[in-house]
Amino acid sequence: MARITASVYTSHVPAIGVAIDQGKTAEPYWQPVFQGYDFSKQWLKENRPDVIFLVYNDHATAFSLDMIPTFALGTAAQFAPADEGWGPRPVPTVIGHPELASHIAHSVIQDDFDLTLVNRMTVDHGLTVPLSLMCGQPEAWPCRVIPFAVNVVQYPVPSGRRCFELGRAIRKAVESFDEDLNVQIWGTGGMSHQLQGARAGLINREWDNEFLDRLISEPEALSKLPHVDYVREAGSEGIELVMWLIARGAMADIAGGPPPKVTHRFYHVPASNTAVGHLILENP
Amino acid sequence: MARITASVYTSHVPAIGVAIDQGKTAEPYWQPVFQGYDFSKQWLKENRPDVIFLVYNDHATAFSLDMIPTFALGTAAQFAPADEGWGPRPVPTVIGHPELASHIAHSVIQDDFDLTLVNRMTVDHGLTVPLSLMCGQPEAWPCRVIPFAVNVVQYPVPSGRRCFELGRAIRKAVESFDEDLNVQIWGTGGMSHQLQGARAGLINREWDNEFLDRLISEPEALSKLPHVDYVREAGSEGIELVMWLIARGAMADIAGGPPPKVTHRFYHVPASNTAVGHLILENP
Amino acid sequence: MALEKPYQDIPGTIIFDAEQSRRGYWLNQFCMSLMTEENRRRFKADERAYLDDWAMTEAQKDAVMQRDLNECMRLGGNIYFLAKIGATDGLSFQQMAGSMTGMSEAEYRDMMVKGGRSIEGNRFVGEDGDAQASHQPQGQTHQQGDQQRPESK
Amino acid sequence: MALEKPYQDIPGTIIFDAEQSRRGYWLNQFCMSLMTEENRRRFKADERAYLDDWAMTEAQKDAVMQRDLNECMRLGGNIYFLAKIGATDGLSFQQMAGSMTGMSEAEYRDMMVKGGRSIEGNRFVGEDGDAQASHQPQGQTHQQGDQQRPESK
Ligand SMILES: [Fe+3]
Ligand SMILES: [Fe+3]
Repeated sequence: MARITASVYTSHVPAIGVAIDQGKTAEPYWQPVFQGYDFSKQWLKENRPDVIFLVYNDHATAFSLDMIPTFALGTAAQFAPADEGWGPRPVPTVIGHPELASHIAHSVIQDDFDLTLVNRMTVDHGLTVPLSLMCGQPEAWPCRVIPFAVNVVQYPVPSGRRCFELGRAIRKAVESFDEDLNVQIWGTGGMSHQLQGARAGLINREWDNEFLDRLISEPEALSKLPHVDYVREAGSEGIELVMWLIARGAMADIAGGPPPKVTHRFYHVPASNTAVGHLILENP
Repeated sequence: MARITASVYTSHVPAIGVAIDQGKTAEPYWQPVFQGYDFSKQWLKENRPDVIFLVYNDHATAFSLDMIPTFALGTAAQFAPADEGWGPRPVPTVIGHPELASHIAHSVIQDDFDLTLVNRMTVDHGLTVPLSLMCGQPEAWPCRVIPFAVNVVQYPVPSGRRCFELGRAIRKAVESFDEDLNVQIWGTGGMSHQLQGARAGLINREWDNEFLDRLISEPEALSKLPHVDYVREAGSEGIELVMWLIARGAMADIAGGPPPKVTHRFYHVPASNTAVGHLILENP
Repeated sequence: MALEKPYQDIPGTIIFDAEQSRRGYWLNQFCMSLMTEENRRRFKADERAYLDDWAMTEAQKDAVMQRDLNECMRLGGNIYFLAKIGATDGLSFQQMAGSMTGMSEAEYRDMMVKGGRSIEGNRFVGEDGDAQASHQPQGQTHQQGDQQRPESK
Repeated sequence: MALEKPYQDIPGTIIFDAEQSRRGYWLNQFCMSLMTEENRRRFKADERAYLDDWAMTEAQKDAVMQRDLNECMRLGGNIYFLAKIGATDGLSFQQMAGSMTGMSEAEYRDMMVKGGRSIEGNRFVGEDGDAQASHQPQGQTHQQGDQQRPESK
């Protein structure tokens, strides 16, 4: 039986990808950011999953306004890194897990989540930067990755509550897969940032840290937070944090199991315009 | 305030489109099919809506396996008839209603339906044949049309229950639109037919008529029918009938109003491989 | 996989689920390519060469070239995709559907005009309806217990 | 429309909802077109001619040519789409975001290194934070009550 062993949460700032790709990780500006992931890289090596279910958002890369799926599940065999305007990042192609992805689709759609299945798409920094942060610069990513893209670009985006319930349904789906697989679920994006208008550059350190606290200890209550609170308190792009609730909803305690172990926690300001937050939670 | 005044249900067989386009409607084979719509054409003239919310499915036309949305709402200004392999049907371009469509998207996504919004697509016989049946061959369609495409091609497709609840949410959305619009909702596809394998040609007249009875009088109970019953009893393509439940769920009685008036009912076998069913229900 | 697939006990019926879709991905995408006149022309000019441009299995290519739609379905094809092959050949949905039953075009059309195939005996595998494997293929050509496929569909 | 839009009382912030998306459809699709080198070259060679190929309003075209991202946002642009213009000009997200505040690049970068813009006074329209209209535009160039836009962004 497949099972979800851990969840990982991290920001996915594009400038972090640039810093990695251009070998700037040791520069004074970047060093404190990457230091926060030293432990995580080692941890991932020692806890290598078979599959990562990676929740992220596309940033007007694979999806234009032609088609805007609320939830898009990648069921293809592979996904190439996207050209976001500066050429594709020099990172490995993502190898998918079509069998598990199709299985999850089957289960989750029957649980009333109206997914869009995607068999052809490129993946942008939203997906590749978290992999780089956690894996460094390998020849190939250490395991298979199922991309799961959430619309947080055009309103209305799915509610925190909906995301949390989806996580619950994903857990159920994974656990009904016959093959013995170690699956991690990652939630990415955020934390506080605003890329537009007179309020650009907004950071809310206190709110972010309370979000981390509550994500750990009272995720169900946290999931009820309305969108406008994210936007008001964490900036217009802070809404990306709803994606973390998908990963959190898939943890064992939500289905009546024991609370997760907080393996790692990190917070740093800034990376470019953004507050970097990072958590690793393990199911005991 | 916009309101849903009536719902229309009809099969959308491609051969019906061919018969219309090639002027064969008076031939002995086709005459009994089109006779069933004589009343309906007159009725539509006398009850011309401002907007039709038209629920249908795409038949591997606008959507390939690259992207399979469970529910796709057309928010564009217009939608051209598709070339399904024999050239586009000689019918008018569909003029959308972007304002109402966007409004419905806003409301329905906040009600936890995970729509995909589509701004560029062509529409196939699933959408144009019902318009032809109900409107004949006008220079322009008599009103605006919002296309709503449901995945009934790749399993799992949304459950009847999910479709019914979506109809309810659409009604609520329409009624919160400020402009004074007369909106009809149409559910298309079916009735019994199977286009594949040794069981091709299956028709189940009794089951179809019971479906019509129950759609009128006990839609909520009918919505609980599992997929496998549709496939077993009405053929593999009979599953299209789940789409009728979206239209039915949007009627007044579902929200506590009075039961609809059965304005018209028609059933005929065959049109090509398919049983033709047709209903008009009006909110009193 | 532990998911329920309650639709597997229906005779003569293949449900296009995620598993079939994976199996038939390139077969179906090949079919979609036939939606332009240019590609239909290229395909008709040299079917084999055209098919070799797609990551399809040999079995899938053979089934397409033989127009064996039942086999195409088993190998992951979906009828709405396969219909693009039919359109290329100038066939209607009725001709395509009929071709999968072993009946001649006239026989199938006749059956439909008389009210279509009966559901009786065709709900579950193992009943005694005309769509059950024991009664396959159907049609005049096969009435003498002849198990050969019809010459041409 | 009777739908609640509770996000309209946040200062200096435009939410890209379905209504903005309709308004900015062609503006944003134009931006997407800049994801190929060929199109970036054509755009740079003659911006006006390139823009005239899109069903954009005059105001949208002007805002693009003046690189007035705040105006682009008001006219329906979304920052992830507009970023393709930035990429064409060789600008980072930080440079683009900064350009919308009136601050110089160095000032904005400095603010970020010091922990970013404070939330205090910037939650609701009408408070007294630095993102409120009464304090716009920001940056050294504007400290003397000068309401002019900076020369170059
Ligand atoms: Fe992001
Ligand atoms: Fe259909």
